[in-house]
Amino acid sequence: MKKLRERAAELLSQGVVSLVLGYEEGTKRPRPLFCRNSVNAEKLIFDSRCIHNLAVYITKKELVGKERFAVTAPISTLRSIMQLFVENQLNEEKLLVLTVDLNGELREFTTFDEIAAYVAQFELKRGEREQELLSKIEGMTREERWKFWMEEMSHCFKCYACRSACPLCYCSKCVVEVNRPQWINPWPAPLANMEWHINRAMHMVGRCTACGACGDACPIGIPIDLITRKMMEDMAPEFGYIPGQPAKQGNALSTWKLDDREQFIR
Amino acid sequence: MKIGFYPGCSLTGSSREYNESVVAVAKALDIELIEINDWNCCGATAAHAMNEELSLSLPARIMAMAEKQGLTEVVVPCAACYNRLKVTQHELEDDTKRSRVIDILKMPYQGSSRIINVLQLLEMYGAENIKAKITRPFAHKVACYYGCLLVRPHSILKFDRVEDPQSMDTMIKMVGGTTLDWAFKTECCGAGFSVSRTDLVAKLSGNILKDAADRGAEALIVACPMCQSNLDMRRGAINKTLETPSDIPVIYITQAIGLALGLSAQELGLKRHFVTVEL
Amino acid sequence: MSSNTDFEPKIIAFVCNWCTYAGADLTGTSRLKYATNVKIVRFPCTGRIDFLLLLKSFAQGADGVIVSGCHPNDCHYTSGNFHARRRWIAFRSVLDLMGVDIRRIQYSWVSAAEGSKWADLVNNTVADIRALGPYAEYQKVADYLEKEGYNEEA
Amino acid sequence: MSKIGVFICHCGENISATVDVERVAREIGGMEGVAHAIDYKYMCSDPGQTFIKEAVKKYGLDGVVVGACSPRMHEPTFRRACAEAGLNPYLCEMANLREHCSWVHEKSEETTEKAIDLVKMLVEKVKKNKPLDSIKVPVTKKALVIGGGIAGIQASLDIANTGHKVILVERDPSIGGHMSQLSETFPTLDCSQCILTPRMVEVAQHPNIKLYTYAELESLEGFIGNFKAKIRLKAKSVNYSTCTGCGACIQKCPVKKIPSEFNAGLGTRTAIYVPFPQAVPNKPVIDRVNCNYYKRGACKICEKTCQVGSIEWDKEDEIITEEVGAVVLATGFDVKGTDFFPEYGYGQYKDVLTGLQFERLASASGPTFGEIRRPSDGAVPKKIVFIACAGSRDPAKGIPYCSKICCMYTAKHAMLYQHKVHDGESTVFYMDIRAGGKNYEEFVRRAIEEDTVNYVRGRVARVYEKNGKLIVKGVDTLLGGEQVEIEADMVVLATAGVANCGSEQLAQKLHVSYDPYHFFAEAHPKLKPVETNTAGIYLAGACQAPKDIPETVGMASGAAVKVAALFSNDELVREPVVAVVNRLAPPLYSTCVGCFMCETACPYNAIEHEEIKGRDGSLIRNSARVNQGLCQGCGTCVAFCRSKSIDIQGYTNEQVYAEVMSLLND
Repeated sequence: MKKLRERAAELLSQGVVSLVLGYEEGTKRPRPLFCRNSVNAEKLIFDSRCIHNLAVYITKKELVGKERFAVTAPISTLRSIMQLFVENQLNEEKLLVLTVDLNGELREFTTFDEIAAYVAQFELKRGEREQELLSKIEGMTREERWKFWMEEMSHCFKCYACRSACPLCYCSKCVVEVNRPQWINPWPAPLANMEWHINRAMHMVGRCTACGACGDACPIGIPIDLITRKMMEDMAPEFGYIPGQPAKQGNALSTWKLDDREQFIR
Repeated sequence: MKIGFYPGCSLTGSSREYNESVVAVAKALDIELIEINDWNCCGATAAHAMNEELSLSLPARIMAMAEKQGLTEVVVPCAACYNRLKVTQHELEDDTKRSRVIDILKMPYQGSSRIINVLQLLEMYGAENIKAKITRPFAHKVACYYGCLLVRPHSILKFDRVEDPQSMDTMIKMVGGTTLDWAFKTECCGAGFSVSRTDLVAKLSGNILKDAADRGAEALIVACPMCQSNLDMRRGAINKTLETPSDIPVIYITQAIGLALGLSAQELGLKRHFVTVEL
Repeated sequence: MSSNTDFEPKIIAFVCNWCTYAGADLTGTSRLKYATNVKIVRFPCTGRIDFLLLLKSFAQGADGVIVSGCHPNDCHYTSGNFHARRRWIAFRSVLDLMGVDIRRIQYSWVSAAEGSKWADLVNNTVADIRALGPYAEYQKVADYLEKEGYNEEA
Repeated sequence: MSKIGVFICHCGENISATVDVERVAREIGGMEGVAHAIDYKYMCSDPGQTFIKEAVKKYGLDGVVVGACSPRMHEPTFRRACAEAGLNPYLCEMANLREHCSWVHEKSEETTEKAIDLVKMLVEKVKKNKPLDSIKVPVTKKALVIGGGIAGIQASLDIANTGHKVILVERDPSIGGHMSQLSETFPTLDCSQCILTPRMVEVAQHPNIKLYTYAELESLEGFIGNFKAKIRLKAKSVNYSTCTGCGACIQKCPVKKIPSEFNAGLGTRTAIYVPFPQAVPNKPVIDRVNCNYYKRGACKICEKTCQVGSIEWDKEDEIITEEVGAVVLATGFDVKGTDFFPEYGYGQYKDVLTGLQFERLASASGPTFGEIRRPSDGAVPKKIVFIACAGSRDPAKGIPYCSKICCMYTAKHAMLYQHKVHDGESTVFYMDIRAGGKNYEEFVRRAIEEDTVNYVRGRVARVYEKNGKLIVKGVDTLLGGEQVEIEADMVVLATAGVANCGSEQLAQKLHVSYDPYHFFAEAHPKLKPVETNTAGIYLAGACQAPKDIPETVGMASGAAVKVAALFSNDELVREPVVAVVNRLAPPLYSTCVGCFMCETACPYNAIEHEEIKGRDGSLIRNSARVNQGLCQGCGTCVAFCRSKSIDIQGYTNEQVYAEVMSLLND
């Protein structure tokens, strides 16, 4: 952590970057810190409590393309950054990625390939919470699943925090804001909620890296992160990619293989 | 090497020598045959033409019994039984038929056992062994006669070539024999009329024997009790239809292999034939 | 299930212009008969078929959906059907996870030469959906508040 | 509010017999936005079209829906009518009331209701239609003909004679195809070579035709008027610009036992060879698979023999690119070999031949110089059996169709045999005799009556060899099902005509459809027999289905006319069904965020990157843009776009959404 602060101060004072995006202590848990001078760099922290996915900020038009900046990224954020590279959203020249590895060493990355090589060491596994809930859902009948989600969705009041928290929801106009035609009604209602979440899952197929930010952001605790996570797990073997290892081979949904499964097609 | 074994009724009656030779050869090749417990008739006689449910339930019970015994592979030497079991297995891939039959049997049936004929058994588990154990090469020129039940219908059995099968020929060549390239390998011997129209049997079987004789066969090799009994037991009647009476013996493929392995005529049941076997 | 004898399912077919639409044309030219329950919406290619349209169909009261296009390798646009196939794999998976009844979406390949296959597909799907009954589960959700919203919009 | 005109067609009685068309028109007339709705006996007729034109003017219609047949049939007709009345043609849509409704349902309330729904659906769509302008693309006035058989030859000559350039690509070392292998041709018995070779020479000498033999199509990109063809010129190993075609190398080549393809395997050829004496071009190629030098690294006898030094050992395949505006597929057919028939001996009997092999035996240029002799021992067969429908019309063999030419050539074969072997006896086993065609039936009667060919109606169950004879066991179904057994010296199987090998792969390269038997599919079985579903690609000859020479030649000329018609304009007007990425006013510029999923999804590489820049030249964002020349309008990109920033004209999100909604909102 000391090394991180020193390096951040150095980067800022030397003018290598104009901003270091990191974490500082918050009231209950660490919160994002937009650090623009070396004095502030003293506030930077980096530990296992830093789960807020800062990748969500790096596609904002206020940042992208304007200045060179650094972002401190735990492994889940690194995955998001990789996916953003795959989707042509980042500029390698304007981005510096910092992380602290398992030995407490500071690591710096500037390219997709460097991040990929580092991330490849980490397997993406289910945590206890995910394991418990997903095995519960997997054990349900279809009708039970429908009831379960309808019950969960009935609490959703369409605050779109899930969308705001997700680093991959960077569209300038979301489909719910498209009104010719109005595919999905933007207000909360059972159908509109269901459609929104199915739509979100479909938009995330082959893209989601299971950072869990959407689930964390949900103010009423709907486990929506499990939907995209489960899709990632199920589709990876189907389409031949490694979960949590975005690769520059084109999006899973917009590519295809001759022998894709089709026994459900009559 | 253990393998399930369904003898069927022919092998315990009119074709005891087939049974004897299958068992003797299997023993010589270190294949342990495990007979299916409490097996029943396969329904090859009248059932398959008269009553569909019965025709499927009889073989299904045999296979269900085999599954119960944990037999993943079952050898069925009689071509008629082999045909019935294979066809039933195919028919019962249909869900409605399968559940109907399970309902009748009151026992589980998966259709998971693999049904093989004697030629497949020898091919898969005996070939190397046979080569190593030949003591007396079967140096004879013979005509391999497959009949109809072993290869037809091809879409279901998926065994060998339908018009000009080769598996028995390969086997005979392996034990030192030469085989005829002849035209009657799968022609009908008349077994369907075995009881009702013996005159037709004599004529049809006569055609087969004549072609084999014309081409200089020393023996006919078969793998079906029906073919064997028609060509052997009815030789008297057959010879009346032929210009030159024939004394060509008709032996089972297992007997031919057994001879090459040095088994005695007694062990192979060669004394039981009507036409004297001197090979 | 016995209560479903009077039930006439509403089914929408999303088909590509080159294979299935033409195949359905051939069904007509061959005068093969099929159930009236299915109405065809024409798309240039299965690749064009947006998954949201399938969702909207159920929301608006469809009991079943047919999605059909060219057989693999036969796509007029080379690979639209391959893209569609992948999208359907993912879509089925999402729906199944959410508990949506995926038996109500029948995918198929019907070529321009398969007029009789189209008739069979329609008849079989109508029979299947009739056996499943109306998709009340989804429509109940759709009706809640949504009607109000829709009226306001209109 | 929209002012839409709706026109319901009776199609004679085709629609009105099961659909209450008056009720459809009445109910649709009451729909919001519908200004005018009528029904009429034949909308596609002249008066029918006039109704539409007049209504457009009278009511100031801003949309038209015609409820009639399939849009695949008459959409162009009605759009043209609208255009003539001054309405943008893309504001006209068709509801398919015939193929998708009246023809597939019985007369009932439900049928009429379905018809109403179908029309409603299109009315709702039309409300969202936008006027579109056709896209004009330039046409490259050069044609590519694939296959140098009689179909390709005829098509090439016909196109070339209209003054346009033609590139003719042939897989084999010579053009000529199957026709060059034939002995005489039915029904006139004139020699095939005599009528074909002059045309082959004409192709070679035509100033407008560029001939590539020993070449294959590698890939085809682009679209009608603007194809880019990559052609693989296989290494001939002989320099054609210096080779004189003297043939000395062929004489000296030590590898002499290669079965000759031209003689259908009955004769042999050398490793350096010209397929047949009249070949065009009449210069050899080296078959590298069989050549001693390529196999073992030593020999080179041909090089020593060649006085002009034309042998090129290190020559490699060359790939050239040609820009063409149209393609004619004329890749022909193939016949099943005798090995396809277990019941006739799996091809193991030397004297069981295919019809094509018999052609070579009967041909004066064949391995026996036209004498009918048995391949096994060279004897003249005294008894010969012809088996028609060998494989054809046999669903169990996977060939349920009729191969069409066999009845005629079998009669010809039997006739030729009788002419050559006077004491010979010939029998034809047939299922039916199909002799439809000018002078065809007379020809078959002549075989039966004048040349005393014995026609037996029945199938042959088995052929086997015994004592040097072929025993043919069949049945005569006309004489009470009598079994027939013939001891023949030779058996000729009229084996089924099948799609040429590689046709499936070729179809996939060209994006044309093919039928279950891998014959290329025509765009319409009756009215568009030479077009494919892919614009700019046409069919000629037996690659579409087995057919005889006159029919092939007719079809080839038909395809040539289609090409000539295409080339008669400098520009081609294309449907504006293409994708568009939205562009908006600043500061948004476009809702496209440039994830470029559409780029990987597009089969035509039509998605381009565009940098949207501000007034100061700074980059605002990367967005996708569609190249309208390349876009073919599949719309796959549209369904992938998460922010709905890309849409396809003619099938926009608004249009299809309105259609689906209309079907369900009661």
